[in-house]
Amino acid sequence: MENLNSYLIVSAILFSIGTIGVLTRKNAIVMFMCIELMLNAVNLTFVAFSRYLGNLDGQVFVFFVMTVAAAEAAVGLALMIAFYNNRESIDVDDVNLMKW
Amino acid sequence: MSNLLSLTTFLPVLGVLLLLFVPKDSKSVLRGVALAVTAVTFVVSLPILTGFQTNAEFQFVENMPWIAAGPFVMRYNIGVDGISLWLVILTTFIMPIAVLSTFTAVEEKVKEYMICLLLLETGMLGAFISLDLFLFYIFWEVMLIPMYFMIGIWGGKNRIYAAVKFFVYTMVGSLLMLVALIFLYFKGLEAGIPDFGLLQLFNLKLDLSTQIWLFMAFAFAFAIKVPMFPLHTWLPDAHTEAPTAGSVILAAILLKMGTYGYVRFAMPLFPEAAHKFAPVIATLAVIGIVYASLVAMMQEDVKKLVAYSSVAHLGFVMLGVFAFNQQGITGGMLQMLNHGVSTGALFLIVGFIYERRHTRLITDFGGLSKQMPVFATIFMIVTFSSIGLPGTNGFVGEFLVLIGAFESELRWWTIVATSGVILSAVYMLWVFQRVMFGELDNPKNQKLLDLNAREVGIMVPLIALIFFMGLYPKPFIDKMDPAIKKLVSQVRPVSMTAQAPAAIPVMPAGHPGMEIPAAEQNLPAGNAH
Amino acid sequence: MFDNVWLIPLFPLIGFLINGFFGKKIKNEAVIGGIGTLMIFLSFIVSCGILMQMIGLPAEQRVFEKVVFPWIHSGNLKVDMAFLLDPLSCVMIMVVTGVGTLIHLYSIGYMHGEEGFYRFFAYLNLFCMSMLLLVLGNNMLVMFIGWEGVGLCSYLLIGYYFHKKSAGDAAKKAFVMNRVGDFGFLIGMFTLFWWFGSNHNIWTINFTEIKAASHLLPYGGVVTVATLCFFLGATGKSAQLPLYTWLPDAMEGPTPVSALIHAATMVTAGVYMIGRMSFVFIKSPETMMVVAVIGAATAIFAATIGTAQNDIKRVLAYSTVSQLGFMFLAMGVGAFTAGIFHLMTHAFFKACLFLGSGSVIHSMHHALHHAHSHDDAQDMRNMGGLKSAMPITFITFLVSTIAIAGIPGFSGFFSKDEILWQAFSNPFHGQLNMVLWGVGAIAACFTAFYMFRLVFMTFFGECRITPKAKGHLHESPLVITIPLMVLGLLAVVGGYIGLPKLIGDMLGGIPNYFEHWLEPVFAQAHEYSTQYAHAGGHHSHSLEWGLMGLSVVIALIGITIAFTLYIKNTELPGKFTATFPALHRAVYNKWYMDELYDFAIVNPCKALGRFLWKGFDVVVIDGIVNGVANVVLGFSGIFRFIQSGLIGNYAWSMAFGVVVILGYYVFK
Amino acid sequence: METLFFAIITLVAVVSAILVITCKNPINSALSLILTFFCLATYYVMLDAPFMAAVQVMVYAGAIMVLIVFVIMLLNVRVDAHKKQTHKVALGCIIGLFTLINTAFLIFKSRAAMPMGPYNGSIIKQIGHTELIGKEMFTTFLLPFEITSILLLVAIIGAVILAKKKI
Repeated sequence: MENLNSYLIVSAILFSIGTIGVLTRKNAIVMFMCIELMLNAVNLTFVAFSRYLGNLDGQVFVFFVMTVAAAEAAVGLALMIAFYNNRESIDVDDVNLMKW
Repeated sequence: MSNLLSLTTFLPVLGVLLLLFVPKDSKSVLRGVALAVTAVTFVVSLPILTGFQTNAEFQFVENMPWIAAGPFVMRYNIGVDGISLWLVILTTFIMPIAVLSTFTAVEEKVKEYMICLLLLETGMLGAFISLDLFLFYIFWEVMLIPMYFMIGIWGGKNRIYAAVKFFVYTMVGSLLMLVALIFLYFKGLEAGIPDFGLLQLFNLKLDLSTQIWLFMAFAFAFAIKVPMFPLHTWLPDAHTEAPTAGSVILAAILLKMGTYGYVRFAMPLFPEAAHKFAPVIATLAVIGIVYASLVAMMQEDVKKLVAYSSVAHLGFVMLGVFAFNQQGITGGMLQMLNHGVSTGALFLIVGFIYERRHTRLITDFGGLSKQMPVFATIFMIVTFSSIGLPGTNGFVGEFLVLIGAFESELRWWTIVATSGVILSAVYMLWVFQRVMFGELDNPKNQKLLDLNAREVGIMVPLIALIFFMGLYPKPFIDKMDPAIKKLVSQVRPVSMTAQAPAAIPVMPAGHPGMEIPAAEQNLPAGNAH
Repeated sequence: MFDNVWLIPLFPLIGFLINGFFGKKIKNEAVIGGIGTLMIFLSFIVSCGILMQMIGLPAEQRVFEKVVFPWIHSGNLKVDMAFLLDPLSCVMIMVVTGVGTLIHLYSIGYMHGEEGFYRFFAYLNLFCMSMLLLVLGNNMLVMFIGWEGVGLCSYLLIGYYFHKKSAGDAAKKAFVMNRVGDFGFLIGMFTLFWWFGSNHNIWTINFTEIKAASHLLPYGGVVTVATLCFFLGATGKSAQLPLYTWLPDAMEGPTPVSALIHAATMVTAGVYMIGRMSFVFIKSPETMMVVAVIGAATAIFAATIGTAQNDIKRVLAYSTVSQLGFMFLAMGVGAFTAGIFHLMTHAFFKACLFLGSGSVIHSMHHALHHAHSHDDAQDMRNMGGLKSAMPITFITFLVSTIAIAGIPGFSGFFSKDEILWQAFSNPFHGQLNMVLWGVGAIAACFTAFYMFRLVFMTFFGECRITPKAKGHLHESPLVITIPLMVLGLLAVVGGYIGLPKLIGDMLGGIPNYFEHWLEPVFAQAHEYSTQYAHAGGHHSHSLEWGLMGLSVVIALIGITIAFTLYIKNTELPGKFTATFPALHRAVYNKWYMDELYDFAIVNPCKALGRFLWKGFDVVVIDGIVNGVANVVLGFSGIFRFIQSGLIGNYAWSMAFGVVVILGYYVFK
Repeated sequence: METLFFAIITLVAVVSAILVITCKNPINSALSLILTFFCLATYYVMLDAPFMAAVQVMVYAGAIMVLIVFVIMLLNVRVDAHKKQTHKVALGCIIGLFTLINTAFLIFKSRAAMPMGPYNGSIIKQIGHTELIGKEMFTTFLLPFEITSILLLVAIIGAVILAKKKI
């Protein structure tokens, strides 16, 4: 069995990749997927800690994260559809009405 | 009944719940329900008056746990003493009148309006009876919101500006007060006082510099509410824009919150600081009296004039309260009640003519006496009450304030303040003359109707009170006397008068009224820091 | 009887309430007027009973206090609604209720047909109540209720014809001027209360208690301050310099009001107040001097103005101011009895004069109305030769004029001469006494002149009224003439209760009843006065006779001048005004006092008020308040550009923030 | 053996994650993401959490990703036509790098004390992971669990309302 740190490092790498994706991509769906990636990276941390600390709380948290991710997916994608219907685009740079 | 106070306070909220079930369009039902609720509240509050024992203790006390969050413990701690008793009664007394006064004045959003009025009543009553600082703060803020809406929604042309000004002004002060309050709480915790209970905090001994800072924060908040010069400019705007009932409540009760705050909180909690600041506050009060009178004299809008006269009247209250002696504080308290009655009545009167003519400019009127004799009589009585003619309520309060302040160190201030007696006559009589006397030359005024039964019915209780309080103020004074005596002893730590050496009673008989033994007065002054 | 003293103010109060509430419904003038008159008459009867009882008592027991109910009790201040009966208040209630009854009766006739008849009687009753409270109060505060109450009634009655702007202005002016005086009254009261309390632990504003403790008061010092303040109150109420200008304007009210309030009763309240507190005033020589000087100055000042007025009521108003000056002169030289005596006789003859002028105006008005003429019914230039048309009015008027002019045998002579003699002989003010006497004598000469000018212009000579109206001139009804006759009689005989000792001795030892009567009231004051009065003020009888003769001569001179100018050489006054136009204009315009007040006080106050409002309130305070708001708005205007609305930017800044914060914690 | 397996899985996970953010076509990104999710499921198995792995595959790879792919196809989103902004990518990489450095430092600096709780590998295997999770979830975390159901309900309603033609 690998030690905790390896999992954490993997998690960190995935998280960073997710961050880069969110920052560099403009396609809302891709950004959304990157966020999912970040969430999953966190989930991995949770499970790893849970396993190494011998405490199941972390895994229960993962469940909640998943629920939130599911809800987010539902609402977020609905938003994108609505947005696309209005703007014919899902480029986040076109979401610019909320400015000064 | 042990929870009479809670019942009185929260009856209006029950009324709000009731109102929620009344359909929007049945306006007369809405008005009726609101009137009934306020009337019942008044009736329910009467046992508080009759059951009140004439002593210095807080009565009808209810004390139960409320919030305990981390280091903060707030309790639902309420009660009345001689000082707050009359303000509670005044509130419940004015509310039905205020509701009745808007039966025809407000036609839009009646439901929301009545809900605002009822919530306001709960807020005001709660603030008067709170014995827990935090509870007081909550009620203090609760009052603010309905009033904000009343000005902002049912107000006049410039209502948004007035409402925001009112709100922000008050908020600035109350946030400072909140900070001071929390600071005070932690000071109390250090001294072993486990909650925001006012009565325990009275015993807290603070060093002078702390007292000064805290007093300044409290005083600032209350000074805005009073309002004292130069923090008064929200008042004319708020009064002018507010609907009649709003003005009445604002003048009759809401402003009392400021002066009551001084009497109940700022002075007994920080007695030394209060003494230090007495000259400053007295100066502002006196400036307020003269300044507001002069400004009132030149107003073109009747309502604005009455608003400025409020500033002057409350200047008297502040002067009396900061005399730190029995007469002064009694006078201040009476003046608070008097101002509630007479200025409330004045705003109602302005409301009557505004409803008829939809203008408040003095120049639009003239010679109304001929067309409206009943109105003229009532207006005159209230005018003279506001001027403080002996025999009306205004005089007793003003006289006690002045004689109390004259006895204290504020002698020179009193002399200036007494000139307010002249000025008040000038501006009130001048406006009375311009509105009521002269030729009835404006054709629009020639068809004006005199007061109807409802309007007379609103004014009669107020006028009865004007004379009753003026001719026989004894019951009022008697009830508040012990509480004020206690307050005077609470705020006495610093010597008040440098003069008055050992007094030789020349007339041995019949002068039990002496309350401060001369020796005690000569405590070393101002060496607390 | 003493115990029923509270009935005295109660009756008029009942009258006020009945007429005030139901008068409009009653409508019948006879009933309304009857109720009003009856109520004050009942008070008069009670007063007579009290007077009788008091006469029956030995002098030292003539003090009685009655607490009706406790009023303001707070701390060491205890004020009761309480009444004080002593010889002084007895005199006053007799004057007030007696003259009051007559004037009420008169008003039934005079006010006949006026709109708001009930209102008039209600106010009149209210006034009587207030005045009675004023004279009966056993402490300063009850006195102050009356003091302000009469001011209120004066306001209401001056403004009775409220549709006239001048009436409204006059009413307001009267009230405000009175308020200036009240300011002084209050401060004086506070000072005494505070001084006694803090120095001797006597917390009181009760007259008898202060009197008992008055030996503690120092001479001068704080007493001067307090008494000067009180005197300010007196000048306001009694229309003395510099606060006298309201009284002439107050003639806007109906004539009975002028007679009752602005001649007989209210305006004498200041004199009464000084009498009531003589034991305090006497302790301050400075104040006494001020009182005397102001009194003398007012006497001459108002008299000069009186010589040039054409409005019959205004002449009488200035005459009142002048006579009040005499009373204050008396008070100021310590001749309290003489002052009160003059107050009483003045009440008789001046009420009679006013009512007589009312009768004239009534008749004139009637006649002019019938003739459809718009001439001023009050202007003496429109009158003349009325004596044949109105004989009763003429005779009573003439009698009173002789009384006021100071012709021996009439009441005015006794009282005025007493004042002048006291001013001359009293040893208070050293050399100043001569001046005071001189000024008083000249004022008396003026008085005789302008009063006879009034009589000559009104009743003698040829009739200047339009011939058409002349036929309608007729004597007033009985309800008007009866009070005139009673008052005229009193104006003659009223003086005999206070014969000077000199004349009394000559007539076979008739004592000065009035002086004996008031002696217990002023004994204390006289005792104090001996402590600082200059010694040696003993004057021979011959000197007194001489001065008495001199004052008669002076009066006669005044009458002669009037006779010369207005009966014999009627063109002379015109020549005179042509020769000294500036002087005449100044006197005619009341020495421009009103304009001076407007310029020096009223307008600056208005300007200041306007400046404070428009300048300070709106610009400075609201400027700061709105300025703060604008600064906040400005900053938010800059910072809102951060809100680009682009999700990318928000994500960037958030990520950047996270990295920085995390980095700080990791690498610190 | 296990280390090698871990290394291979890690390699696949990282590479597929990089593909997620680099692919021009969103569909490709989505497929890469699914691959990453599978890798994560594998990690869960290795961490003695088979139930978590199952849920990961079902919820993420199954439900959420299907939804995403469905939306991509529904909207027919084409290849990112926008010009690449290199400086932006570079900056993003720097930020990402810093995030990585930060977390790595955090990981190496911190010395987890490893207080072993009751649930070591053998107990989990003995009782069964699913049962343990179920017990925990329906006893200690019952209230949050119920609240999540409300959250999901709200999300459903919100999604339906938002996705209606007319907003």
